[in-house]
Parts: sequence; C-alpha cells; structure tokens
Amino acid sequence: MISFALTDEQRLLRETVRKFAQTELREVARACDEASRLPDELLATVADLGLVAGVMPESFGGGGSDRSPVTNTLLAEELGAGDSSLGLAAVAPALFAIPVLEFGTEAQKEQLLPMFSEPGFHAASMALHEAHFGFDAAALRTVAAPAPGGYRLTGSKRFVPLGDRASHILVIARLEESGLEGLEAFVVPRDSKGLECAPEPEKTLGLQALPTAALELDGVEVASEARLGGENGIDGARLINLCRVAGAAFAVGASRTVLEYATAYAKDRLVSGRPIAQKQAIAFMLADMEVEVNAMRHLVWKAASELEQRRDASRMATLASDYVRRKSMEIADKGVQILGGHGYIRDYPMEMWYRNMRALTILDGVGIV
Amino acid sequence: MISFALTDEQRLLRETVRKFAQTELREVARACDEASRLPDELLATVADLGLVAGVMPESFGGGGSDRSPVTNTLLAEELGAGDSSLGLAAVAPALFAIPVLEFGTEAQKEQLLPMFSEPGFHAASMALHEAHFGFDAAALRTVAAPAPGGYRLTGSKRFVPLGDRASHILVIARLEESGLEGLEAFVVPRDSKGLECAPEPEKTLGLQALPTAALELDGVEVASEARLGGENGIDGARLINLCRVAGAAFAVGASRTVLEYATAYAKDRLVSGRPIAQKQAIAFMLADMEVEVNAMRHLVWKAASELEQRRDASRMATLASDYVRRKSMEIADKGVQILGGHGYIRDYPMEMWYRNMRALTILDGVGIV
Amino acid sequence: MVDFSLSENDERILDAMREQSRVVRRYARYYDDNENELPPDALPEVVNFRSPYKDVEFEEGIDTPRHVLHVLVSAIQAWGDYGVLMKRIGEGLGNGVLTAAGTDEQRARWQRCTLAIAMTEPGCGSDPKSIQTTAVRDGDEWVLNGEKIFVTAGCRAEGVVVAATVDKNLGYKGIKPFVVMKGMPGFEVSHREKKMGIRADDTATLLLNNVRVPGDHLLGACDDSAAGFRAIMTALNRNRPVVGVAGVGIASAALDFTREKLKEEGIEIVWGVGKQGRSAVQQELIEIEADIEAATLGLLHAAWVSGGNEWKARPTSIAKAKAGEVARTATQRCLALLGGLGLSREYLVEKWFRDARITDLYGGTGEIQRLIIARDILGYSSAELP
Amino acid sequence: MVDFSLSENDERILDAMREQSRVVRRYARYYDDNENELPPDALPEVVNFRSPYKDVEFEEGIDTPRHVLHVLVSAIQAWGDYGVLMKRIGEGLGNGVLTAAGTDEQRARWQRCTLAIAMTEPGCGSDPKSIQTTAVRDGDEWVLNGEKIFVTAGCRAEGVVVAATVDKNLGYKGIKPFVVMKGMPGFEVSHREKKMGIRADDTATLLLNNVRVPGDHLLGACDDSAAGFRAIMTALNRNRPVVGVAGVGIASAALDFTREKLKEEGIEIVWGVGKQGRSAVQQELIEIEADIEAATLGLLHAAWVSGGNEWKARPTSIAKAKAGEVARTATQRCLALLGGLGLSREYLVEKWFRDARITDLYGGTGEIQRLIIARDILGYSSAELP
Repeated sequence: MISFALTDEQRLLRETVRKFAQTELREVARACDEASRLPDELLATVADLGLVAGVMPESFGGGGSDRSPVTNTLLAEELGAGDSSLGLAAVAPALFAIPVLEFGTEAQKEQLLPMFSEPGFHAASMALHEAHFGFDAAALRTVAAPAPGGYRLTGSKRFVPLGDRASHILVIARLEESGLEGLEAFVVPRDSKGLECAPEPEKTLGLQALPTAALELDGVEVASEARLGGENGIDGARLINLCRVAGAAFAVGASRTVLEYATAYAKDRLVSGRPIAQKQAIAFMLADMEVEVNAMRHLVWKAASELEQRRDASRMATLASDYVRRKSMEIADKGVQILGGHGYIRDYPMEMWYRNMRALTILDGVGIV
Repeated sequence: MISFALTDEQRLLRETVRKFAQTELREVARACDEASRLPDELLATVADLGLVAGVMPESFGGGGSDRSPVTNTLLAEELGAGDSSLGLAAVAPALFAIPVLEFGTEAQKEQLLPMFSEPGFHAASMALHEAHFGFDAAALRTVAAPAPGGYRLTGSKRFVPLGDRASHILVIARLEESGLEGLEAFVVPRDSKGLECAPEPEKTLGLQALPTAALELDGVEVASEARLGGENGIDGARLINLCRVAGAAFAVGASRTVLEYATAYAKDRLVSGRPIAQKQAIAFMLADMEVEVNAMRHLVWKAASELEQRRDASRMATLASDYVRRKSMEIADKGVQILGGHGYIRDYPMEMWYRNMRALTILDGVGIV
Repeated sequence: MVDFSLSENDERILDAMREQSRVVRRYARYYDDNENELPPDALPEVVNFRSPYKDVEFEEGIDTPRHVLHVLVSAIQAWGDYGVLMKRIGEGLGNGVLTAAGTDEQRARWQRCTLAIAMTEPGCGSDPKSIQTTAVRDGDEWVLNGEKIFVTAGCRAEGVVVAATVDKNLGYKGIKPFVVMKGMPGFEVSHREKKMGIRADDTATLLLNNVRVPGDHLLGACDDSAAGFRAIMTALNRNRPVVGVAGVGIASAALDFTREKLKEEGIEIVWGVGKQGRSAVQQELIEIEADIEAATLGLLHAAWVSGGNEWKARPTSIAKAKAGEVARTATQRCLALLGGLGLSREYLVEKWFRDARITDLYGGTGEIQRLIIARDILGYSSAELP
Repeated sequence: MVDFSLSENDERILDAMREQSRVVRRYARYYDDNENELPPDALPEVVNFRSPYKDVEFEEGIDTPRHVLHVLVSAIQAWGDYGVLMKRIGEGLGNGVLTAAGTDEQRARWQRCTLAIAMTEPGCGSDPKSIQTTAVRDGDEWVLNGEKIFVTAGCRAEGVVVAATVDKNLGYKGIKPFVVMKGMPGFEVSHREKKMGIRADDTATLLLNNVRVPGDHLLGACDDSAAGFRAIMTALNRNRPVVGVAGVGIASAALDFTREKLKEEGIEIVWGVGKQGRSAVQQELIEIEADIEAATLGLLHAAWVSGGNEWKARPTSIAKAKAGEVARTATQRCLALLGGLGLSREYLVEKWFRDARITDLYGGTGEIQRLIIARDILGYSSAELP
C-alpha cells in the first residue's frame, strides 16, 4: 500500500539526528570547511549516537535494529541538512559495514562486524571512484584477476572517505563481466602489500571537511575469503543503487537548508525599505525551490523503499539520482542568487553549500543507505 | 571581419518581405490554419515577389541576385514572423531550386531552373523526412540502388511540402555510405513509374496551411542524369545544414512574433486594475524571451554566414538548430502562459503559434536557405 | 511505513480502470475532430464496465487508502482521454457550492441537478475579487447582469452557480453564489469555446442579461460574511488536484506512446547504466520519466497528507505546480523525440500535446500556485506578496 | 555584410592574447590558494609580451573593428585567469567618474591615480538610491561617514570615489561623488572580502569615520542635478559588459578543459550527426557549446551596435544576462561531465566553477538585467516595474 507514514521509531531517530546535525554539525561546519578539518570530538559524539552500531546485529554486539534503507535515507537528509561534509564523515563506516551486512558470508560478518560495536568511532570505508575523468561505475577499470588462493587487485581509486584512517577498505573491482553485474567487493586491510593509501593530493571543491584518500592497488593479493559474499559475490547493481540513493538523500537535506536559509534571508534583507522576498522574482525562486525539494524527496523515498523491499530498484535509483543531480544544483544556484554578493563571500554559508552541492551530486560512492 | 551589418539590398528585401508577411500572411493565417487551406491568390502574390526567381541565374531568366544563405535567413525570419505555415509554402520551391543551383550539373541547371522564372508560382519540392519514428537524416532508410542506366529508389517519404502539386521532387536517398556524407539527391518527376504521391493521410499538429504529401517509392527507376551533381553527387552535410538553418530561422521569426504579441497583451491585460506586465513574474518571462530571441538569431546568422562563405558549417548548424529547437519551444510555451486561458482558445493566435513552433522545430527538410 | 508498492487489490482496481481507458481512447480522436459534438454521458460500452472500485473489498493496512489510490485511478482515466469518459458523474463543481453554502431546503431542491460554476469574466483573470457581474435586489427577486467565460460544463450543466456581487464596496464579501437554471429568461449560453485541445471538454461563455431569479436562489445568507465567496473558492480549488492528476495522466500517455514507438526503432532505456553510457535519447527519456514520477508522487503525497478531507493548500499547490509544468514539457519533449511522424493526427500524441497544455492554465496557473506556495513559506498575506 | 570570420590580423591579435593567457594561467592556482596576497601589477614574464594589438596595423573593412574584437580579446584574458593579469592598467572604475564629472582642475590632479568606486553598502543591495553614507559640509570641508562594501580594487587603489549623500531628501540627486585618498584620517580599509572564487581579485570593505575632505574633493558641482550620480552609474555600468565577457571567458576555459579531458577518454562531439545518433554526454557538450557561443555572440552584438561609444543599455543587458547565466550553468555542467576528478584542486576547473559564479552577481545581477530589459521592451519606468 502506498504510504508516506514514518514509523514512530523513524520519527524518534530522525529527531535525534536532526538535533545533532543542526547543532553539532552546523555550528562547526564553516570552520571545518576552511580548515579542511574533521574534529575528533565530533567522531566521538557520532560513536555515542550509534548510527552504524545501531543497525549491526545484536549477535555482533550491535543494536539489532532492522536493516532499513528508508530510515538511513531519512537520516542522510538530516545529516545533509546539517552539513554534508561532516555528515558523510559521520556515516562513512557504513560504506564498509552495510555491504558486509548485506552481502557478506556468515564468516565475514562474524569477522568484520563486531568492530563497529566496540566503543569509540571505528573508521572503515569503501573505494569506488577511480582516477580518470568521466568516471562511470558501470565501466570500472579496477580489475580483480583470479590468482592462486584468491585474487589480485589492480587499479587506482580516488576520494575514499576516511581513507586516511580506515582500518579496512572495501575495494570495488570488476571480476569478469562488465556493467554493474560484474562488480565485486574485496575486503582489503590498509596494511596490505601493494596497497598505497595516501591522502588526496589536493583539496577538493567541496566537502572539504571530509578526509578522502587516493588508493593505488598495484597487484594487491587477497585471499578468496576476502571476496565479499564468497563465490556468489555481491549484487553490484544493488550496491551502486544504495550509494546513489544516499548521495541524493544528502543533497535533499542540503537543498532543504539552502531553501530555509534563503527564505529567512529574503525576509530580512531590505531594499528600498522592503524585504526582497516581496519581489515576485525572488518569491518565485523560493516557490520553485520548495516544489523541487519535495519532488526530490519523494523520488528518493520511493527508491529507498524499493531497496528496502529488495525489489529491483535500478529504475527508481536512476530516476532519483539523475533528477537530484540536476535540481539540487539549481537550488543551490538560486540560493546564491537570492543572497547576491552575500552568496559569494565566506561570511555567509551559502557559497559553501553551492560548492558542497556540486561535489555531493557528482561523487559516486561516498555514502550508502 | 566580424560584422552584424546588413547590406542595403538585404535591408530593402527584408522590408519588402516583412510588409508582405505582416499583412498578407498574418491576416489570413488563422483562417488558413482552421481550414488547412493554402490560398491560390497568395501563391500568385508570392510569385510576383520573386522570392525564388530572384536568385535564379539571369541566364535562366532569373533575377541573378547573388546566392546568399544569409539573405534567405533574414527572409525566413520575416516569413516565420508572419506565418510559418504559409511562409514555408511560399518558399517551398526553393527546396528544389536551391539544391539544383548549388549542386546541379550545368545540364541539370539548364533543364530544371528556367521553370522557376516563368510567370506564376511553380511548385517543386524536396522529400527528406521518412515514415518512421525517431527520424534522423544521418540514418536515412530510403535507398538508391544502382540499376542499369541509372538508379532504383525505394523508400517511404513523408511531409513533402507542396507534394500535392510539385512538378518535380528531389528525393533524398542513401547511395552507399551511411551518415550525411552518403546522402544523394535524385530528380523525380511526379509522374514517375512506381511513385505514389498522396496528400498526408491526416492533418498535422501545426503548419496546417502547408500542404504536405506522403511518397511511396517502390523501386522508382531514374536515369543516371537524375542524380544531382552527376557522378560527384551532392554535399549531403551542406544540404542538411542549409535545411536546418532554414527551420531555425523560421522559428526565430515565429518566436519574435510570440514575444511582440505577448508584450502587447501583458500591457493591455488588467488584473485588479493594473497591467499584468507590471508583475515581475510576467515581466521576467518577457525579458527571458527577448534574451533568447536575440541569442537564437545570432546563432542562426553565424551558421548562415558560414554557409554563405562555403565553410564547413556543421558545427554551427548543429549548435543553432539544437539551441533553437529547445528555446523557441520555451518561448511559445511562455507566450501561452502569459495569455492564460486566452492562450488556449482559438480566438487568439497564440495557441496556433504554440502548435506551429513544435512542428517547425521537429520537421526536417521543410525549408532551405 | 514508507511504501510505494501496490497491493493486489490496488492492482486490480488500476487494471480495471486501464481496461476502461483503453476503450474510452477509441473515441478520443472522434471528439477531437468533431468539437461541436458533446461526448455522451456514458459510452455504449458502459454496459460492460462497472466502477473499478466495485467488487474490491478494502483491506485496511494492506490496500492503499482509496483517497490516495484515487490519484492513480484518475490519472489512468486521463491517460484514456481527458474529455471523453466511460460514464460521467452527475455532479458539477457547482454542486459543491450548493452543499457548502446552501440551506437544507436549497440542497434538497437542486442536489439532483448538475450545476456548473460561473466565475471568470473577460476582465478578471486570476483575480476573483474584481468580479463585475452584479446582482441587484428588486422586490423578491435578484436581477443578474454580466458575462462569464471559461465555464466548465457550461453547456452540459442543467444549472449554473453564478458568482455575482451584491455590493462592490464590500469587495469579496459582496460576492455571492446564485443558482441560475437553464431556460431562465435572459440567461444564454453564448458559445462553446473553440480551444487548442481538450475539445471534447465543454467550456462555455454565458451571458446574463437582466436575468431575474427568485430571492431564494442566493445560496446561503445575504450578509456581509465571506461564506458564500469561500464556498465558491473551495469548490473551485477542489478542481486543482484533479487538473494536476489529469496532467500526469496525459503526460504518461505521451511517454508510454513514445517509449513504445522508439522501442520499435530499437531505442529504449537501459536501467542501471551511468550517464556516460547513455544515448541522448535515453537520457531525455529518463528525464521525462523522472519528471512524471515526481509529479505523480507529489499528488499522492498531497492526497496522503490531506487524509481524505479537503486538500491541504501547500502540498496541493506544490503538486499542481509540478504536474502542470511536467504536462507541458513532457509532451513537448516526447514530440521532439518522435520526430515528424508524431505530428500527424494518425496518432494521439499530438492531441496529448494540445490537451496537456491546459493543465498549467486552469485550476490556477503555475504562477498562481507559486504565489500560494511562496506566501505560505514566507508567511505573507496576499497584500504582502501580491 | 553579416560575417563572423576573423581576418589574419584578428587571428594574430587573439593568438598573441592566448599566448599571454597561457602564461598568466600558471599563476592562477597560487593566488587562489594564497588569497591574502595581491597579484602584482605586472607578472615577471611581462618583459616578453606587449599589448596584443601592438604591431598589428588595423585594416579598415578587412579587420574586425577593435571595439568589437576587444570582446574576444578580453574573453581570452579571463580564459587565462580572472584576477591575475599579465599587466594591470593604471585605471580604476573611479577614473571614469573623474573624467565625466570632474572639473579640468580635478582631472589634472587625480588622473594619474588609480581610483576605485565605493557605492554598495551593507543596507543597499541593488538599489543605489538608498545610500546611507553622508557628506556634511563643515566650513571648507566635507565630513564623510559610512561603510562601503564590495569595493572592487579597494585595497589596491590609491584613492576611492565615494558615493555619499549631501541631502537625503534630494534622493538620488543628493548623491555626489567624493574623492577620498588613502591615508586620510578616518578612512580605513576594514578588510578584503574572503570570497568563494576570484580570490586574486581585490574586493574591499571601507570604513569612513568622520573623514574630512577639502571642499573641492566633490567631483563636479554641488547642485541639485543628478549629474554626479549619473557619472557614477555610467562608470559602474561600464563594468557590465566587462563582467559578461569574463563570464564567457571562464566558461570557455571550463569547456575547453572538459572537451580535452573527455577526448582523452574517447568521448568527443561528432558534428553533423542528428540527436538520435548522439550520446548523452555529447548532447550535453553541444548544449554547453551552444550556450557559450550564444553568449559570446550577444556580447559581440552589443559591442557592434554600440559602435565604440558607451555601451547601449538593452543589447548590453541582454548580453550580460545571457553571459551570467551561461557562466554559472556551463561550469556546473562541465564538472558533472568530468566526474569526481574535476573536483580536485589538481586542476583549475573547480576554480572556474567558483570564479564564474560572480559574473551573474555583480555588474548587475541577472535579475537587474532582466528588469532593465523588461522595462525597455515594455516602455515602463522603474516606478511602473519596480
């Protein structure tokens, strides 16, 4: 049945994360952006919130909540509304934990999941994006070649969230087939031989507080047990869809904040003694933004719901992520325009959101629901 | 040197055609649209204007004006501003005459051009569009197969302007290569064996006053002399570019008229005692339309100028026609929106322009500069 | 729980509606070509069909609430045709005014009649407050004078609820609903509008030339409250989501057709492929599909949050704004993808292009919806954001 | 004759500019990273370069008029970098006010100084008439008080033409240009703005705290004419096409980079192919390229019709509106086509995305341009269309 109703649990959790995001993330967002810094204190708070541990099975010391991409989508919106950069960092370990939970063999789960329920923030990550222009997850260049007792991984990865500190990285590589079906995931500890893991050579346009790393895999040898899901491997399309929906959900949150801020600004900002919000040119931009924030959210919810029900969500994930990529950029663009010169200076947050929005809707594989 | 200056001759000719289009075309446009009728009197006036005869060489009884795609572009804008439907009908014979003039052998010119300088309106045409969805001139299905003494033409053509009365039709077909380079043109008299030429089975969304025909070519045999340009054939890309620029130029004219009409309407139309033009929402639409009419015109001029200078105009013709296809539809759309309910009823011309604009920017090969 | 799947019962209802719509569609071209004829109240095939909801028991917690599912049902109806219906319901928009503003006696008297609403005038577009049609008291009667345009179902209806002012100084509070029945002296259907599309639809211009109606034809009280005006506006606003739903229905029809025809030419969307691996046509199909999906979800959302009561203003305007936009652009783009052949009246897609354009014009233009939304998020009155 | 081809001389000039711009570009990242430093008035390499126009004789009727060609020359300059220049000219926007409004004596005195214009204030955005900075006569002097923001070249300039009102009751006629030189007591550069992009650019906030300037620092007469105000507005408006041209220059830089990098990945536009035969990426490249071409042609057109005199209002606003829009959207789309790698500061394209965004904000926002255009085509005053 069609329903837009959240469960009580979802409402509660959303409220908690909203409060966290609107205070602890938003307050330090600008300073962290300027300094490209992820505060350790923040990660400690995140660990206390149990965003990742909460959904780990009780048998591995987790909270045992039901696995729910919809819930994660709601939380991603809230984190994006607070600060995308810090928000992505907060849930980056899920990039490792969720695929293990979803696709891992029992042995892999037993081995790899308990660390997320230990006290403190445990960093792990996934490496999807590659080191060439026009990246396309369906045409991956990192390859996993069968080798005695396992596989040999070769390729260049970029923009690996928390790659500077992750204990384990899930490396996405192509095994045989091309396309999303051919994607496989390999558990690679950071001290593996042949693996070079360095912080990104330069800062990025946006999401500056999110530490990311570049990986060189020069024939890294992994045992066959490192292949997620064992011989059956993973559902590559589902993995990519889970990531696409996450990026879109963050962008919905970021867009919502842009709209809220621009609305308040337009009411406060006087020209010739009257608020600029009373100009139709401005008011209609705000109305368009409101329309699109809603449209984006609904598309993302539907995609998340299909993922939750384990249907083939490729259609909805494509529609949602493609739509959000276009519309959220327009929203940030309008936000800047409404603020005028103030949209361009770093005394105001809008220019940061403009940069973050572009990064957020381009980078594949920095979030997962 | 970069110049936006028209020659005196161009100004004069444009003025003449503007007067004709704004009175004789515009006045009867609605009646002709409703009745799907092309008045004979109108064609008689067109013949007197000498739009086609004027550019025919003096040696064939023509006016001997220089061949100028730029001049034709200026006139196409004026005709489109008057009425696209009737305007396209007026210059439809050029679809035959100009390719013969440009690509024909001396013998073909001598044989085929004098008829356009005789008194009265002489109908001839070109058949490019085909009978399948997603038509693409670069992937033509009508084929010319070499046959003893000439070629055998097979295929289905649609929307041939004045196909109901054309004495000769230039059938565009693929000879060997694919792509635009592979296009060739064949002179086919309407009484050829194997040629079925019937009026379009149904009316069309727009351009209703322009009579068009459907052609069935069931192995029509033509002599090798019927191949335009003889063994060298034609420059297929140039032919298509000449057509694309013409369609775009008509759309520029039609867009200009939409803007002029909407501007006047918005100043006249009162809501709560004030003209709707004083609302920013309306005024900004008009400003956007003005920006885009100019942008479209400049792109079309540049493409036409490259064609005039016989440079490779594929880039500019692509940019111009693709841009115009998108923007002119938006302009007509805004025109309807500004008129509100009046934009939807046939007491006002706007709905006709909305229909014509869509047809104009989709149909390939109904005009040529 | 957030869910967009359909239950078995939901599917049965939608399938039943689709079946009806396929039959209705056979009549679409005829009434487009013959705009002087009104489609019948019921098609001959009606004997084979019942309401799609009939025979399907509602299962709480399993089936989609009917007021939400009805968005999809209505969209499929418009997917069949906008103006031709398998069976027309007996009510007009004016019946809503009767119910809301009429006395028990008035309701009893006219409730079986189909009543239209006559609101818009040549001089007032989007501003109902500037109505010029007057009602002057003369003894026991009211004398009405004025011209009304764009009256939906104005030809077909048996009577019309006419918005007329009893005192221009009172502004919108002076605007009252009067029941004027066909045949009353001085009341005349001037003509049916000739439109670009929705030609099966009945849109009339009405003339009131010294029409005398008895005193009790004024619905409700003749006081200086705004109740009468509000009843008219509420009834008209009820049309807002209906028009939006029709917009997505028509847009879906165009997209379905386009997908089908392009598939025959070997072009179709491959899901899961990134943008780098798509053709320009696939990309455009994806964008159109996302637009229609977003517009549909917006309408479902508005229905959901309204909970079966009057549609809530903000979500409804958001949904209508999106739907009106999508109806326009989706049909424009579908035609461009199809090429020239789509322009021919051999196919219905050119008609959908014409039909769809109405949905951003009436039920409140896109600009009116944006004003409503902007006022709501800014907390502005219509005076602050005119 | 309508012509868009370039003569040999034109090409020589543009090539020379391009060569300079390639050198300038090497400094682009440095001054973006180190925003506290101002780029020098001339780069060390300046010794190897002369004005691109030098040594090229103008041939009437063969070469593009210099005021038209200058659009392309300036675009190539911005294609190199927005804020770093091979050699900076000694004039600021304020020198234009001096020339237009100053007396002979005033001109002689300050013409060798670089003068900025200080107009915008924290409380007035797009409305220069609501200026709050005051100038009060005190004996032979004027006493100035106020705060000025977004002063271009406010740090670098030797003096500033400050717009201050001598009588608020006079409205814009009371606004007069005052020359205030650096070092005058009470006159202070509060800070250089920290911006998203164009970080090599010098945008200052200035404070005037009881700054006393001699009576003859008011440019022109202190009457109730609007001459002084107009001189300021004219000088500011001169920046309008300059900003538009910079917009297309930056957008072109982004597109060139994108094309080059995608070509290395095997993706490039094939001209002549219809939409059916294109990939989604090719289609988007075509759209971006058409946008940039249209914006460039608009600026060329505005220059052409202005004939080397003051830029004409309507065509200039049309060109600026388009250029500002294209600069935004082209850089946004280029990044999306490039994927994540384009976000890295290893490349300049992320900088162009930030730099480009300014061009729809200053020199008049896109909204201001649209107001000017709308008023012009409607024949409305600013009171009729506020």
